[in-house]
Formats: sequence, C-alpha cells, structure tokens
Amino acid sequence: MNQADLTARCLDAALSVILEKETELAYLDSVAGDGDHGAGMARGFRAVVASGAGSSTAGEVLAKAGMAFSNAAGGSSGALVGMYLMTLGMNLSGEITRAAQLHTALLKAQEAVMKLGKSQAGDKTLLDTLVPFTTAYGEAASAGASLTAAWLSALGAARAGMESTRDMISKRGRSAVLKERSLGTQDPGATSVYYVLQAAGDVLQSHCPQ
Amino acid sequence: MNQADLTARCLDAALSVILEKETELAYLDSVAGDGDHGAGMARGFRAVVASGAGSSTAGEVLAKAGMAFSNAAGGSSGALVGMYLMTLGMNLSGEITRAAQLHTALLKAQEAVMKLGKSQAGDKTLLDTLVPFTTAYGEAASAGASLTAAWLSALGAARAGMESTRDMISKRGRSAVLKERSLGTQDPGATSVYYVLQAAGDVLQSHCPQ
Amino acid sequence: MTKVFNNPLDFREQMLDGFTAAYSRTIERIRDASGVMVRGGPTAGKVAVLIGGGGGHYPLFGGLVGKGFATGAVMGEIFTSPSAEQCYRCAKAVDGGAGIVFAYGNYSGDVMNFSMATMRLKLEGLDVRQVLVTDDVASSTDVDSRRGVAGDFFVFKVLGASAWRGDSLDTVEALGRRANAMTRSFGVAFGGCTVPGQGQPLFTVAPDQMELGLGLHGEPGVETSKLLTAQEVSGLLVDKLLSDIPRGAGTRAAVLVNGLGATKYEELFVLYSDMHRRLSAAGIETYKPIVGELATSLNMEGCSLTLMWLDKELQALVDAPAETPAWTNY
Amino acid sequence: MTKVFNNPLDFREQMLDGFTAAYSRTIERIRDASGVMVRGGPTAGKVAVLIGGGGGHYPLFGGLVGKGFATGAVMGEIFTSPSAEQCYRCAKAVDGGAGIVFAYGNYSGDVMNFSMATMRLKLEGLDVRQVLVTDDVASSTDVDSRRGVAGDFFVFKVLGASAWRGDSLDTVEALGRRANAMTRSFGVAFGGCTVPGQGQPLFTVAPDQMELGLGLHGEPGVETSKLLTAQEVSGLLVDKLLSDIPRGAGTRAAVLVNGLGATKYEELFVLYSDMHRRLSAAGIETYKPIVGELATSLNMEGCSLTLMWLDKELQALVDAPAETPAWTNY
Ligand SMILES: Nc1ncnc2c1ncn2[C@@H]1O[C@H](COP(=O)(O)OP(=O)(O)O)[C@@H](O)[C@H]1O
Ligand SMILES: Nc1ncnc2c1ncn2[C@@H]1O[C@H](COP(=O)(O)OP(=O)(O)O)[C@@H](O)[C@H]1O
Ligand SMILES: [Mg+2]
Ligand SMILES: [Mg+2]
Ligand SMILES: [Mg+2]
Ligand SMILES: [Mg+2]
Repeated sequence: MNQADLTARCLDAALSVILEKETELAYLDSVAGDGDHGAGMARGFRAVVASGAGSSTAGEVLAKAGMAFSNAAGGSSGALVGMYLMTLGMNLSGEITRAAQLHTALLKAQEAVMKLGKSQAGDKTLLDTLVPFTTAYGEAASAGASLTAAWLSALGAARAGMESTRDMISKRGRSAVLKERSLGTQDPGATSVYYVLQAAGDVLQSHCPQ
Repeated sequence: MNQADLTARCLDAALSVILEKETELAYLDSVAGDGDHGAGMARGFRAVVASGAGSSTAGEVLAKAGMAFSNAAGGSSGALVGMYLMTLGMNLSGEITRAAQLHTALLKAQEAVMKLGKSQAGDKTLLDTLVPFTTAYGEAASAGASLTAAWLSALGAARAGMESTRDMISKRGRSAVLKERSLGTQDPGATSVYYVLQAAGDVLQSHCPQ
Repeated sequence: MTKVFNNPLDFREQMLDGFTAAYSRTIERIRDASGVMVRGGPTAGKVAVLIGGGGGHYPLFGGLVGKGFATGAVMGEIFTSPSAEQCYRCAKAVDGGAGIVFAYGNYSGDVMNFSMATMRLKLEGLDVRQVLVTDDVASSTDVDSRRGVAGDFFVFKVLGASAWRGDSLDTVEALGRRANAMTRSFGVAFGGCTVPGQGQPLFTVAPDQMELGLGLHGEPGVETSKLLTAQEVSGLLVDKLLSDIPRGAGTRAAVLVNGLGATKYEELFVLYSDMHRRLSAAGIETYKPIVGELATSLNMEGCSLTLMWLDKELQALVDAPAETPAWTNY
Repeated sequence: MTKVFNNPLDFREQMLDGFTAAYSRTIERIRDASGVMVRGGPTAGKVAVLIGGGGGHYPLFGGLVGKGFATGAVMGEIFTSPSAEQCYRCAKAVDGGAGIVFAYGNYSGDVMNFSMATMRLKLEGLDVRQVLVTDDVASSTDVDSRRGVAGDFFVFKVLGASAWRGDSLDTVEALGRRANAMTRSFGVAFGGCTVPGQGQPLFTVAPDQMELGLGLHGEPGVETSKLLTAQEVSGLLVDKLLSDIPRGAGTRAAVLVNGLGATKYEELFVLYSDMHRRLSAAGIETYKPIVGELATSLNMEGCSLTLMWLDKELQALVDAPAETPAWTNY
C-alpha cells in the first residue's frame, strides 16, 4: 500500500473510532463545555473521508484533510484539529523514508496549534495528549525505531497525558470560565485526539508493521 | 346570632374548605381544563370574606359576596358562582322565616347560572351538584322541614350529583373540547360547590340547629 | 417549570407592574384595573379595541397594545378570564366615544365575563360589539364553537389597524369578523406547563409521544400520537388547515408559525422549511410569514400553524403600521 | 427538550432554509455558505458588519440581520462556532468595499475561526476589523477575557446603526468597541437544554437550586445556589452589575432583561418589576428597557440582565431605525 492510501486508511479509522465514541465525547464536553465536541469531530472526519480521493502523497492527503476538517467541523476543535492536520501535511513532502521526518512535521503541527490556541501543555486541552505523544515519538525515532514502532511506543505517553487532564483546571476554551468546576473530568479534546492516534496506530501496525 | 352574621359564617367556612381543598380542585381542573379552579375559588372567597362587614340581612351579605367573588375570581367559575351568590342575595329580602323562601331564591340563582352558562344538569358542570341539591331542598321544605334540616337532608343529593359527573362527557367549558377524554374525572366546579354547600351545612347545624 | 416569582398570589400584579415599567414608552397602566392601554389613552372619535383574556400567553394580551394595534388589554390571572368588573373598567378607560369592540378568544369564562360587561356598558348607553376568535380547527367541527388560539394575533391586528385608521364601529366589527372567518389554526404539544407556585405541570406527555390539537391554556390535546419528525408534524398541520379552508378564501395567506414557549425558534424554522414547501406545492402564496412566539402558554412545549386567508383589504390591514411592546411594523 | 427535528445532521441546514423562506422579505441566503445577509446584498461604499457564532441562540445571529442592523450573519452548527471558511465566504458576500467588521461573542472557537478568516481576507487586501463582545461579568475579572452573552444585542445594534448611516470603518469599529466597553451582563439558570438528537440535557439543575453566572451555550454556571425568589434574583443581578460599572459611565443605561428560552415573559416582567425599582433607587435612568428573548440557549431555563451605559452617541445609535426578522424599530 502506498503512503497516501495508508494515510487515508488512518483517517478512515479515525472516523470509525470517533463515531463509536461520539456520545462519550459529547458527555465529556457537556460537563464543563457545550456538549458539541463529539458531533464536531464526527462532522470533521466525515468530511475528511468524503474528500479523500485523488492525492498522491501522505502530505497531500493530510493537507486536504485539514482543510475539509476545519471547514466542516467548526468550533475550537475544528480550527485546531484542522490546523494540525493541514500543517502536518504541508510539512511532509514526497515519500517519508525516515521516522524522524514525521517527527519534524509533528512538531510543526503542534506548534501551529499552540500558536492558534494561545495554549500549551498543562492547560487541559488536546495539547496534553499531543505534546507527550510527539516527545515520545521523537525519542523513539532518534533511538532508531521505525515510524510504526515509534508511533506505537508513543501511545502510552499520549494516554498518560490524556488521563492527566482529569486533574487539571482548564485554562483555555469554554470550560476555562468554570475553573475548579472543570476538575475531575477528562478534557474532551485530549480524549478524542488520543482515540485518533490510537486508531492510526492500529492501521500502521496491520498495514505497515516494519 | 342574626341571619346576616350566620350567612357570613357560612362564607367564612366556604373559604376554609376551599383553601383546604385547593390542590385537589387544581388537580381536577388540570385533567381536562386549565388547572386554575382551586386558585380561582380561593381568590373569590378570600375577597368575599374581606368584603364581609356591614350588612344587615342575609340577602345583602350574599349580594355583596357575589360581586366581590366575581370581581376577584375571574374565569368561568368567577362569573357563575358570583352570579349565583348575587342572585341568591337579591332574591332574599328581609328576615328569612320559612325554609320555602330560601328555596325560591335557590331556584332563581340556579336559573341565572343556567342562563349565563347556557347549560343545564347533565353537562358535567357545577349544575350537577346544584340542581339535585335545590330539588331535594325544595322537597324537604315543602314536607315541612326547617331550613337547616332541609339543607342538611339535601346534601346527599348534592353529593350524588357531584359524583355522577365522573361518568359524564363534558358539554360546557374548556373541557368540552376534550369530549371522551373528560370521562372518568369528577368536574371541578361540581366538586367545589359541593364542599361549599357542605361547609355551610356544618355552620347551620352548629349555630342554627332548629 | 415556572421558577421566577415571589408569592404566587402577587404574580399577576407584579407582572403587570414590571410590564408597565418596562414599556411606559408605548403603553400605560389603566388605573384601578387589571389592564393597560396605549400611552396617553384613547383618541377621541376613534373606535376602541379592547382585547383580553387570561395571563400566561404573552405577548397576548398586553404586548399587543399600541398604535395601530389594540387600544387596550384587560388581563386576568394566569389562564383565567378577567372578571366582568375588570372588563367593564378597562372598557371605560379606553372608550374614545366612537364605540368599543371587545375581542377575545372563544372560551366560556371569557364569553361570560365580557358579555356581562357588555350588558352593563350598553345599559350606560355605550355601543359595544364583541368579536370572538374561533380559529382552532381541532376544538370543534362547528366553526362558531371553536376556541381561539394563535389566530388572535391576526384578528387583533386587523381590528386594531381598522380602528386606528378611523373606520366606523360597524366597519371595524365587520372586518374583525371577516378576519376571524378567514383564520384557521392547528397545534401540537410535546409537554405541559406549570402554573407559578404549583408543583405539578398541568399535564405531561411521555417523551416518545405528542398531543394533537392542544389548547393555549395547558389543556391537553384532543388526541395522543407517537412523537413525529418535523416533516411529519409539518404535514399534519398543513393538511389539517388545507382540509378546512374557509369559503371565499383566495390563494394567498398570512402565515404564523407559533411557538408555545419551550419549542424554540430553531425548531420552528426547521418546521417551516417543510411547511413552506408544502404550502407552495399546494399553490398557496405565503404572505410575510411570521415565525415566533405570539401566543404562548407559559413554558409549554408545542407549536401551531395559523393561516389567515387574505383578500386585498385584510392584507392592507396586516401591512398597516403598528407599534406595541411585542410587535412593530412600518 | 428539543423535539422538532428530522435527522439531527440536517438541523442547521433545514433551520437556515426555513429561516430564509420565512423572512425573504428582509434577508437572503448567502449562496454556498452557512449564512444570510440583508436582502439585496451589501450597499457599495458602506461598511459591512458581519455577526456570527454557533446556532441555538435565535435571534442571534441571523434574526438580527437587516437594514440598520447587521449586514450579514455567519451561522454555525448548534453551539459551534462557524468555520474560518464559512466566515471567509460570508465576509466576501457582504463586502461593500468599505471594510468589514466581524462582531461576535468572545469564545475561543469563534476567535480562532474569525481570526483565521481575517488573516486570509487581509492577505487579499480587505480591511477587516474584529469587535469582540465581552459583557459577561461572571466569566472573568479580566474584562478582555470575558465571554459575550446577551450584550451582543446592543453591541451589534450600535455597530449596525453606525455602519448603516455611513460611518467610516474606523468609526464603526471604535463605536462598537465603545458599546462593548459600556455593556455588562449577568445571568442565572434554572435548568439546562438539550441539543437536537441528544437524549440528555447538557446539564441539570436540582428543582430547588439554580446556577449563577451561566453561559449562553448550555454551559453550567460558575456557582450553584438555592433557588431564590424573583426579588432575590433581581437583587443579585442588579447588585452584580452595579458593582461593575465601567469607567466613564453616566447614569443612563439601556436595559435588556433576556430570557434564555424556557423562562417566560411573565416571569421576566415579575423580575423587571423589582429591577426597575432597584435601578431607579440607585439613581439610574433606565432607557427603553427591552424584556424578551434576544439571545437564547435553545430551551434553557434562565435569564440575564444587561445594561449598556449610554452617552448621547450610543443612545442615538440604539434609537436608529432598524428592520430585521426579530427586531424592528423606527
Ligand atoms: N485554546 C485552545 N487551545 C487548545 N485546545 C483547545 C483550545 N480551546 C479548546 N481546545 C480544545 O478543544 C476542545 C473542545 O472542542 P469543541 O467542543 O469542539 O470546541 P468548543 O469549545 O468551540 O465547543 C477542548 O476539550 C480542548 O481540548
Ligand atoms: N357554561 C358553564 N355552565 C356551568 N358551569 C360551567 C360552565 N363553564 C364552566 N363551568 C364550571 O366551571 C368549572 C371551571 O371553573 P374554572 O376552572 O374557574 O373556569 P375556567 O374554565 O374559566 O378555567 C367547571 O368545572 C364547571 O363546573
Ligand atoms: Mg464544545
Ligand atoms: Mg379552569
Ligand atoms: Mg381558567
Ligand atoms: Mg462549541
């Protein structure tokens, strides 16, 4: 399977897992937010999958996906996840031959989100999943792991990051207003991003296990 | 006790019993109507009691009560019960010496209600309590019973009349629209009127037992 | 659930007080009565239109008082007709010497109280006419026995506009009757409402059900159905009204999609999307549709469709300028 | 509970369709975008005011589009900011060549999406300004971090009136910022709301409790209290706003008592009765109070008080004529 198709498969898997978890995500967002996170992520990935065909590189697939996502989803997560996918795609040109190439792109995408959201790890957002994931991926990649191996090994850090949001006080987004009231519930964005990373990992593992 | 005071006592007792039954009356009216019958009767009798002083005959007390009731209560029952009390009062001049005098007045009052409401016994209204009550009172009175005795003996017919509304289909008032849906519930107006007649009977029995 | 009140016994008076305080630029309180009238009182020589009924239906009734609309409104307790005495007092206050039209929905309490006031006013030599609104097709097959629901809005608008432009009492009355004869409504409910201070709603509807042919006063509907989709509700309401087109109706109709309180604007627009298609497909020209809350039932969940079939004159009266607390057009 | 819908996925589109069908006399759909604009499109040479945000807040946002008010509105899914792409497309459609003001409540999603659209439009050479509404005193002690709630209404009215009379982009923007700086709101909630197709409300409030400092999007309040009487609620809201009077405020304020959807007009009037007394006692002149639903949150139970402290110019802009689906004044 070529990398463009593999990337498209990862995005298909993202849609599946988001649809499966939509109610849970809606619930998490209703505790301190406005309850639309599940619907928004689903709308975004539905549009991504619908816009999928006709790209020749992984970068192109992701850049297109980012635009489709952001336009369809709306909301904070539409802007942020859309920006993430788009930046990731624009920083991946041609064939990816080394795991480190992806690390550079992951870092750029993460920075774009930080800039757009004026936020950082610890603010109880999706960055609390993304930042530790990217760090762990980078470490594994520099230690010589393959892309798939590095990705899979970084999921543990992503999960721990996601779970850590439960004990954080929200500093960004709608829920920030609620301060202490946001304690005790996992951040919806951190949760959905973890599910997506995990679903992509499953695809990589079965189609590109090297 | 003079007849004006006795009449005022009956009206005080009416207020007490209506306040006690207000929730039940509201419930009965909510089944097929708009739920305001308890509140309306309470408003009416509160105004009656507040307007009570300064009359020298039973007729004057009742006529005043009717005006106060109708103005304060509003709604169908405000108009009808107000009209009833007023007509009753206007048809009682001076001292009541014979039970039959009251029967004439009760008949006139009942006719006034029928005319205003364009209704008759069997329509599932307060007339289903009033009409058998008045008939039974009249019979007892012509048979020589005292006012109090006639009144008390007529309560059984009033009660039976009230209970018969449970199996009637409403032909008048808001609930008429619901047709068969009004079956199975006692008419609120028939119920409140029975409570009032009964409360007045208690007053007559204890203050004027002859 | 009604949550904002003090002592329920003071609810009507405090409501009237707040209403008058807020909209003193348009209306004023009628002294010693439960009602309001156009600011500055009636215009001498013009017919007065006095609308009224129970509370809990805002903008009915006070919200529709003002230039080009009703001259005054007599306002009862929640869901309770105002008393004859209050109707009388308010009529005296709005009288401009050219006659009075009482206009209200056809409910037995209102009929009795307004009729008693009419008798008293006539004894005093005033010329009083009564125009009853009977738009609710669900409430009876006999047109004259029907209840008045959201159609009040159109009938009152026609009466008010006619009176305001200086028509005679006969003309105002006749136009009001024509407006009513040309107006039809049908409604559904998804949940009941609670009167201030009462713990229980007036009726409840199971989450997967709905009531057809509801009233405006928290009365349950005449029939229960399973919960329908917006398109099905639209089909039901449109079909009901198209199967009961009044004689003499043309093909143009003023439209009101009315929310009862807790069925909100977005839902009403989704509903109207389908209604518009159906009405157009039936060859009906929808004239200046109104989608909003013009006749509520506290926070009842439900909605209705009203059509007033227009001729040139009714249309001109719908279009005539008006300025009230709840309705302005120019 | 939201009950009237078909497939929840089509809700926004069907809502927009019905809205446009109903009010085609005032507004029109923006082609290929999730928004509406004043009928006939922008006026060349006039500043365009594009308001927008998530759905579920009618008359925000489309209901306030029309002559004298917003030039257009970009409308997102229920409670979800429109995407940057939609903001961009709607901006292009309303552009009259004299610059564009984006005006919206301060929520992170809206800020991100409108800001991305702004960047893109600026790259194309358009002059775009952003005016964020930050009236909710409950949401932060830092004024600039506050959310926008019902104050949207006044800020948009000022912007729209200024643009409509032909002010320059700098002036429109400056007046919009001044309106926002002079506007304060505080709200309470008694119950949550349900997004179409979801079985559970976004939050629930115990029957004997209430939430203080709620948002407009079904977010729970910042604090829970026992259920208060109308007078106590009034005291709370008035005190909050009087303890946070902006610098430079005079003694006259435009007033909006806003219902969130299921707290109805009669309750709001009972509330205003007490508010009016308190505001008057504090020496404040209430200017043309508005009591109604101008910024809803589906069928949420709750209400808020908004004051916009007036100077001569803001007052003139509040008074300026406007005609939109949900608001008309002359
Ligand atoms: N400024 C921000 N920076 C990073 N992530 C954010 C920011 N604001 C919100 N988020 C993320 O978006 C999620 C909420 O997404 P969503 O519900 O779609 O947005 P909205 O708040 O507009 O309804 C949050 O859980 C959080 O992870
Ligand atoms: N036309 C009528 N004739 C006689 N009684 C009537 C009539 N209409 C209503 N009633 C009585 O009034 C009662 C309802 O009173 P109430 O709830 O106060 O009036 P409303 O229907 O105006 O809310 C009914 O239960 C019935 O007994
Ligand atoms: Mg959200
Ligand atoms: Mg009743
Ligand atoms: Mg009633
Ligand atoms: Mg949102």
